[in-house]
Amino acid sequence: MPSTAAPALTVRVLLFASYADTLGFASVELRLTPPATVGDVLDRLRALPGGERLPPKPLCALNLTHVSSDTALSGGDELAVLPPLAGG
Amino acid sequence: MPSTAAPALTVRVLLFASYADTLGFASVELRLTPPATVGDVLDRLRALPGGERLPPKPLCALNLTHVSSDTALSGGDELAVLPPLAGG
Amino acid sequence: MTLYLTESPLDLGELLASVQSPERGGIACFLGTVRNHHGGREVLRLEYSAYGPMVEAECARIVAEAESRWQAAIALRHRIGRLKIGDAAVAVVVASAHRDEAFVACRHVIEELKRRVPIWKREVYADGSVEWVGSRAAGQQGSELRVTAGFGGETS
Amino acid sequence: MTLYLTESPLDLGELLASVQSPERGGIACFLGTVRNHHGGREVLRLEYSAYGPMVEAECARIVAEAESRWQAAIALRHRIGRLKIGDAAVAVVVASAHRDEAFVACRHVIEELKRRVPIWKREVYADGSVEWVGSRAAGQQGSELRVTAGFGGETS
Repeated sequence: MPSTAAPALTVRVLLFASYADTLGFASVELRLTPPATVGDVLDRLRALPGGERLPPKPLCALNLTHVSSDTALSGGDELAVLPPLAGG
Repeated sequence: MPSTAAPALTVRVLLFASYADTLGFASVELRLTPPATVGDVLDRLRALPGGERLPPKPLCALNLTHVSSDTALSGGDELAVLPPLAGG
Repeated sequence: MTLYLTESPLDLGELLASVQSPERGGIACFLGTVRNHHGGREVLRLEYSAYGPMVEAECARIVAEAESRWQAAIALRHRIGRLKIGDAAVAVVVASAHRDEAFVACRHVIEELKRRVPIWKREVYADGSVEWVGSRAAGQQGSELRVTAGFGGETS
Repeated sequence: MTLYLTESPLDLGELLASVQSPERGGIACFLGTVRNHHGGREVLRLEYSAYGPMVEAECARIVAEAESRWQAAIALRHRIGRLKIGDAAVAVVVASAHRDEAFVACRHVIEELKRRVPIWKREVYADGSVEWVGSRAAGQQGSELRVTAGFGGETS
């Protein structure tokens, strides 16, 4: 990593249900160059095998709260990518 | 009873709750000259002590079904005069 | 024959069991319980009475109409007699394939029961007074009525 | 702290007891049970999974919002794990002074749960197939996803 870059931030990413099946894992620690948004994480996921199957705008939750894809990330955040909900 | 009159018809009248308290009885057999309607029974009740307290259009049920005051009566009918309902 | 009236405590579990089935995934219920206040006055207890045969007939009509209209299975029960604060006076349970029908039918049944089923309620208040609920108001059903002591009327 | 998720059978009586009080005379409930069919296919059983910590947080928000808006006491519970046909998956119980608030709040809570709470359902069909419910439809949440066998992905 170049010494001129801002320090990387680490985000814990959680996948569930069909998304975990599709990408083949349920959680991952991602290092991102700030400033980074939820959308940046989604782009990283899409580059992985199976990631092309993620929808254009999946539901996302940051630290247990629903957020949109332009939400900024901070180090230590927990970002969950949520398949279509089916509770009830 | 004059022999030229149609035979009288007998109707069983039931009163409930506050109406039974107001008129002082819960059931009575009334003899009416046909043709007779629910309204005729109400007029008879109004002529009794306490009957002036009946509302202009009380709920009435004839043989277990709600009816209006112009409904015709037949011998053997059961007519119930129902105070404001308070179930539930 | 279903009995819609009972003098026993209402058993929600029994009513649920009577309408549940594998095709019906949405169950809406309503329970009406005795409140400790009414019209700004403290209620101690109350007593429900009914025109029993007509309650059975009218409830059967309400349930049949709603079951047909919303493709639902419906259980309905009203308790009469002396009830304490917190006791359930009425229970409606509606099971349907989907929740929308279940909610709408449940609401409909309780509204129709209140509008059509001949049941009356006499409340005993903390100040010692006793009153037939609904009979003081000069609503569409008429004039003011007050509870009076009985007298021996007769006719015919 | 209230737990909104459980792996145990739902106990409606317990939820009722937790919201009843002498001031609240109207109680509306909703039970969602496992149906034996979905999308024209016969369902044998299913399994619910969840993002547990967020379920707790989001349910707490939904309940607090509705309790404040409708002056109600609300109990909410969702079961996860393996469920059989007929098992209750979700229960909502709302007690309020009057039935109107109870019905409206109960309906609101179940709709909000379905819209906001991260729970997923995998159905096992009579033809042997298994599917995450909602993931086949190309709805607003996106493109078609099919369940695939896992692979050992890694990143960072």
